[in-house]
Amino acid sequence: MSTGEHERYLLHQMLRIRRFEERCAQLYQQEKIRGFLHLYIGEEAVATGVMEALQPDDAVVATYREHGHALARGMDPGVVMAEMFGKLEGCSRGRGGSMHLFDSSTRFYGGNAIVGGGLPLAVGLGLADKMNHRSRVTTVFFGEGAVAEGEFHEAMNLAALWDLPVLFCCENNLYAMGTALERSESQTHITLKAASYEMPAWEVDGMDVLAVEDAARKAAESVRSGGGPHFLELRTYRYRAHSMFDPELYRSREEIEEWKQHDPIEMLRRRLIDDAALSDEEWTGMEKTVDEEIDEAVEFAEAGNWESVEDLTRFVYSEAVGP
Amino acid sequence: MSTGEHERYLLHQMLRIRRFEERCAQLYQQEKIRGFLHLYIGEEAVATGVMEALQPDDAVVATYREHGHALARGMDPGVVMAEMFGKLEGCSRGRGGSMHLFDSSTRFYGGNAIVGGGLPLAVGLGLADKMNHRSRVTTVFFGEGAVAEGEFHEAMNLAALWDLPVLFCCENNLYAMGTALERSESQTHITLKAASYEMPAWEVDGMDVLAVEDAARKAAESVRSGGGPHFLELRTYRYRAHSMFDPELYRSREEIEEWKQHDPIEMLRRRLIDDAALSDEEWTGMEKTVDEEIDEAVEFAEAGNWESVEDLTRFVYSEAVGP
Amino acid sequence: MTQLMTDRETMTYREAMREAMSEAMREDERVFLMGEDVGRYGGCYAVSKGMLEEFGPERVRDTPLSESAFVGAGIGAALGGMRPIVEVMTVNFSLLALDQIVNTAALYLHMSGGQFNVPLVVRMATGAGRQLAAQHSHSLEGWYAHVPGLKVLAPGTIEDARWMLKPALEDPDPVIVFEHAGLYNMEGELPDSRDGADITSAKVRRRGDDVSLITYGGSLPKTLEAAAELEKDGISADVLDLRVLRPLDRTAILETVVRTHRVVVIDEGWKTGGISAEIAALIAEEAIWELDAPIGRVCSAEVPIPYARHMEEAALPQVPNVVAVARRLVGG
Amino acid sequence: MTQLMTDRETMTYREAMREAMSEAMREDERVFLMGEDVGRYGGCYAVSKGMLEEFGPERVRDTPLSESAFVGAGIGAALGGMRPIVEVMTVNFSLLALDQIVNTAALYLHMSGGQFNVPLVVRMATGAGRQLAAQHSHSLEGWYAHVPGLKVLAPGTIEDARWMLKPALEDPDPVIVFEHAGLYNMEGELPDSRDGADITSAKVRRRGDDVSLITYGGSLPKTLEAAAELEKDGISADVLDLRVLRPLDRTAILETVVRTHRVVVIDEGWKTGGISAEIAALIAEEAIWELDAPIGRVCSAEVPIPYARHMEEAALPQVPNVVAVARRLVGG
Ligand SMILES: Cc1ncc(C[n+]2csc(CCOP(=O)(O)OP(=O)(O)O)c2C)c(N)n1
Ligand SMILES: Cc1ncc(C[n+]2csc(CCOP(=O)(O)OP(=O)(O)O)c2C)c(N)n1
Ligand SMILES: [Mg+2]
Ligand SMILES: [Mg+2]
Repeated sequence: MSTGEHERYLLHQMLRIRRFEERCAQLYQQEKIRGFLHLYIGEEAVATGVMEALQPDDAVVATYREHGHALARGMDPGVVMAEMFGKLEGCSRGRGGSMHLFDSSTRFYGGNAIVGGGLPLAVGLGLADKMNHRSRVTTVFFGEGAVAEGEFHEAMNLAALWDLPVLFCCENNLYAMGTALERSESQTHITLKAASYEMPAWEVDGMDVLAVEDAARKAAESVRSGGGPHFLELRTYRYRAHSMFDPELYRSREEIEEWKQHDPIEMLRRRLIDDAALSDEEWTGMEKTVDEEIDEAVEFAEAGNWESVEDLTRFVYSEAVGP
Repeated sequence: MSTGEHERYLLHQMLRIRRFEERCAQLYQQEKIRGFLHLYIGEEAVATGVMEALQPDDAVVATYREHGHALARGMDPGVVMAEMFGKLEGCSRGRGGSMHLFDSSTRFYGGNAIVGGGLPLAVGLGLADKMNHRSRVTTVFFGEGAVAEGEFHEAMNLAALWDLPVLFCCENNLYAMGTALERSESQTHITLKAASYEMPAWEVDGMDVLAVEDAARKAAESVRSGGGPHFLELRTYRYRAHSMFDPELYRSREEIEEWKQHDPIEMLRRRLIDDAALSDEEWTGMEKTVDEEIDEAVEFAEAGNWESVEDLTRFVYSEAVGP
Repeated sequence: MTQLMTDRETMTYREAMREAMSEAMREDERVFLMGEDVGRYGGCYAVSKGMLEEFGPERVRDTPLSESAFVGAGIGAALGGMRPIVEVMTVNFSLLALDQIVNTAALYLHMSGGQFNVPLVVRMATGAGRQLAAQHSHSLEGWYAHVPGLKVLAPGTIEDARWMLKPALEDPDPVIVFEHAGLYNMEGELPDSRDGADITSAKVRRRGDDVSLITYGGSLPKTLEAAAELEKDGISADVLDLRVLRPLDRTAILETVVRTHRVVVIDEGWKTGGISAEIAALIAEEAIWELDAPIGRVCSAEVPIPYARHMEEAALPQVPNVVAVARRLVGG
Repeated sequence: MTQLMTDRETMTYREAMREAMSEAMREDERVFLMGEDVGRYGGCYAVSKGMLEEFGPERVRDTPLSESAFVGAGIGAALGGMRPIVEVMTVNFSLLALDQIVNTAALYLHMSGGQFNVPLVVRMATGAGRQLAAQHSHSLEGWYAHVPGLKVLAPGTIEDARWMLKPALEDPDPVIVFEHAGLYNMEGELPDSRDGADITSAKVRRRGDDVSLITYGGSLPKTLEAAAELEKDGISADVLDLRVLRPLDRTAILETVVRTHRVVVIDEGWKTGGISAEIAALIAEEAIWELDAPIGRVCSAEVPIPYARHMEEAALPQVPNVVAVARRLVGG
């Protein structure tokens, strides 16, 4: 591998996610995308770094803020975009939208819009793996806001008690909608909570994709080799509003600007340039590739079809297979 | 106060609870008491000691295993017994039974048969006190089994976050029905959990009524004087079955016998005798007083009336008071 | 005297609800609002926007994501002498608080033999129609209306949004208020009918003789539209707004049946076992011989609500469905 | 070959359920049981007694008191290829798991556009009648039956307790099984009708022409008693056991209506907005002209279930109530 190849790959991944979501924001203004749209902009290093640590047959459980995870996990941007357009060609046939991306081929288990709701599910996936002696890792992403939910507590305890192969990834972006961490938790050191379940836990700079990857690899390997559940607190920040309806009364412009100084993409790009591992042409090329990929995704979505209304009541129950 | 007077009083209180419940068990066999009956026998030091630390206008929230708490809080044994008989003269008019003892005059808020269900309620009582700048303490009792419930986690965090005057009393009797603590919690040191909410927490020998009283006084005083919520883990043991339907397959006779060596009543009695603070006559007198009180309670319950079936749909909504 | 918005002739449903809360908080120190993002964020549907500034963070209290605990804390605070308004963002998340609402709030007075009542108001947004997909589109009013011990309100007009909260807060028992999210932007005049506001009666929103359209909440505007459509065909529809889902105003329901002898129930809840079922059952029990046609129900299809707009529209009750069923009953 | 209890002619409902689970676990490695006290304690109603010894603690898995997490873990395990049977001790505690059941299990297939089905069985005891008071006496089957994506079963006979689990486990989607706690001790013969066992149809338990008694679960024995009583008066009752509460067997319901033209629905749930309402509504929509009498409902009174025996009895549907209502309908 040439110097910096892997880093360039990570940069590329993050850039894909960033540009994809910037386009989503535009498309939301154009009313191509509707409903709730939660952007991950600023947090790309987390999903990108963690996914590097996973194997194809590992499982991923995410939240409503999951475009980045879906792309980093290898889902096709066209299929994801089509989902957000509500098209039949979308990963969930347009039934789910932005908050409910699913993909069985990459074991991407959603896309859950109930805060904390994915945690017990991840525990169960881990339980199935353990009962079948499979060395797979189930990785579950959730925000620091979810930590206050009872489901978090119950899921953490169960995973630790039963020693299940689950990697808990807490994306601490400091806010749950408009509620700052210190107004939501009496103890703001989230890793201390993991300790209260006897679960190994590390704080990670979630703006540094290499640090994230490194921590995730170590944690995932430990989980995979029977070390029981692990917990990562990934400290990050969302630049954009919580969703498209948020007046952002709860934080200052300055705070946002300050975090942007640590932008995961810009930081890695500068690092690579400083290390002479990224030329201007390479960067421009990367941007171009990404833009083309996204253009294609949008075209794919645009060209997609609306599901027939006659199919409305399908997928409530499974359909009989075979003759 | 003459030497040992207070200790004799505590002994008397514990004996009342013990004998009351022994009678309940008999009455259950006689089918005078029906439904679920959860005995507190072996755990009397906990309720007795903690109640000593409370003021008349403090509040108490308990579980379905709450006869001891009701009596120690000052509820009339006749009224409690009548409730278990299902009589109109019962504290809850016979609507509640053993699991739902309530008493507004002593601010005894039940009697909750949902494990963990009383915790949020206690938080709310504390919130009302805090918002009204009242220096009252709300004490909530719950088993170690409840610690696994999401409601525990949410309530602990809320109380600590908002700095509410609540005293959390975890009665760790090592089992939740048939589930031993180590099969229910990944981290069996329960006070560590309290720490994860930044809540002061102490382990207390729940078989030693003086130790309980001492810890409860310190904790309650701290809570009352604005020190925020406190947590006590009271280590104790139930001698009897979980309820009257339990075959007790999950623990050994020996374990029970061993705990009985630390019986709270017997230990205090011996201590008082050794200190020459309790004569044989005094003890016999105490037993007699207690037995008489319980006889009276049973008579009161027996003599009580059945509520009229015509009143069935009362108490679903409040009744208009006065014109 | 209460302060009213008098500089404008109209207000939105959202503003009406905000005014109602603010007025209650001005008049009664015991009243406070608590819930996720009611304060700094201004409310997920901006209902409480500006209230933090007026009342401060103690009385407009942001909570962590802990539906069970903060609803339970509302119960406790009510028992402790306060008059809490607990906002659960949406009915979808209220599933996490159901234990407290059903096993504690609803049962408490009864279990204590009448000793402890729980004067609590729980508000929540409900309903679909904004492409929020399956987990954010429930209409579970029917579940709540099934539970003795609760009172369940569904203001469907600006007037009711403005005036129903006060009697709800004065009620000694737990009251659940459903606000259809699609109504918040609805704008209109506010009649100063506060004295007439009750939380016991259904109201006829339009008089008619040919068919009764029984509905509530988010389906009320659609139903009124359908009634206007029907008028064009010469069918005069009686529109009954239930307003109160528990206890139901049986008299009003039976009266409209007697008036028109034909009934369509319109409800955004899933059809099977929803509120619409109870209305139909009540009529089948108590006024069956009054009917000149089978009872019609226009409800959501038996499917989780899909994201795609055309699919969502197809899943929900719409004006043409109401019109078609009403026509069929009148014609048949 | 499966091992069957053959040394006895009769078995209890409890044993039937235990046999069904044990058989499934013997035949399919993917099946396991998890819940509070299913193992060492032997099950709160002793249903799983002895199973720990046969299958070990991995497959008869005691859980902490964490209803939401272990039900959710059941969903995850199902997605991970297992066939979990999750026991929630009683419907009362299932309120703590409703978010997982409704917002995840029921919606998952749909939200994923058909990609992920959830082959999960959740069993729970339901009902009142044993003086357990308000928090331990709910009958919320109607709530579950309201939710698309779930299938809801209510075995009311020993036969169904024995044979319905297998098709439930074979079903690709989440199935909720309600076991009325009052049935566990019921003893009777077990017909070897496993091949006839389905989870789609209602069954006529007794043929009659004068009145249809429609019921399920814990109310079935009472209803059969009532039918026997009515027989003495010369009233011949058709008793329809719904067995499956979602999806309802509409054909069977309409058939019995057509046969007798008079209907009483018997349901231990509270009357307002319960299952009984849906049955009545369905008939009022689809077979109203078949009716020769108003529909009757015999349900629980609108009150939390009281502890005192005489009060509890008065709150629940009883044989004399059923008889009285049926007589009235037939006489009237
Ligand atoms: C149970 C539940 N309660 C409330 C909401 C509304 N809601 C959606 S996202 C959100 C904030 C979650 O914050 P966090 O967990 O920190 O994740 P983030 O959005 O910051 O990524 C809230 C309150 C919800 N979806 N589910
Ligand atoms: C939410 C809920 N789940 C299950 C039960 C059934 N149950 C009643 S008591 C109990 C054990 C509780 O144990 P613990 O909290 O330790 O209290 P203890 O009985 O030991 O005093 C269980 C499982 C219940 N009442 N509530
Ligand atoms: Mg966050
Ligand atoms: Mg215990």
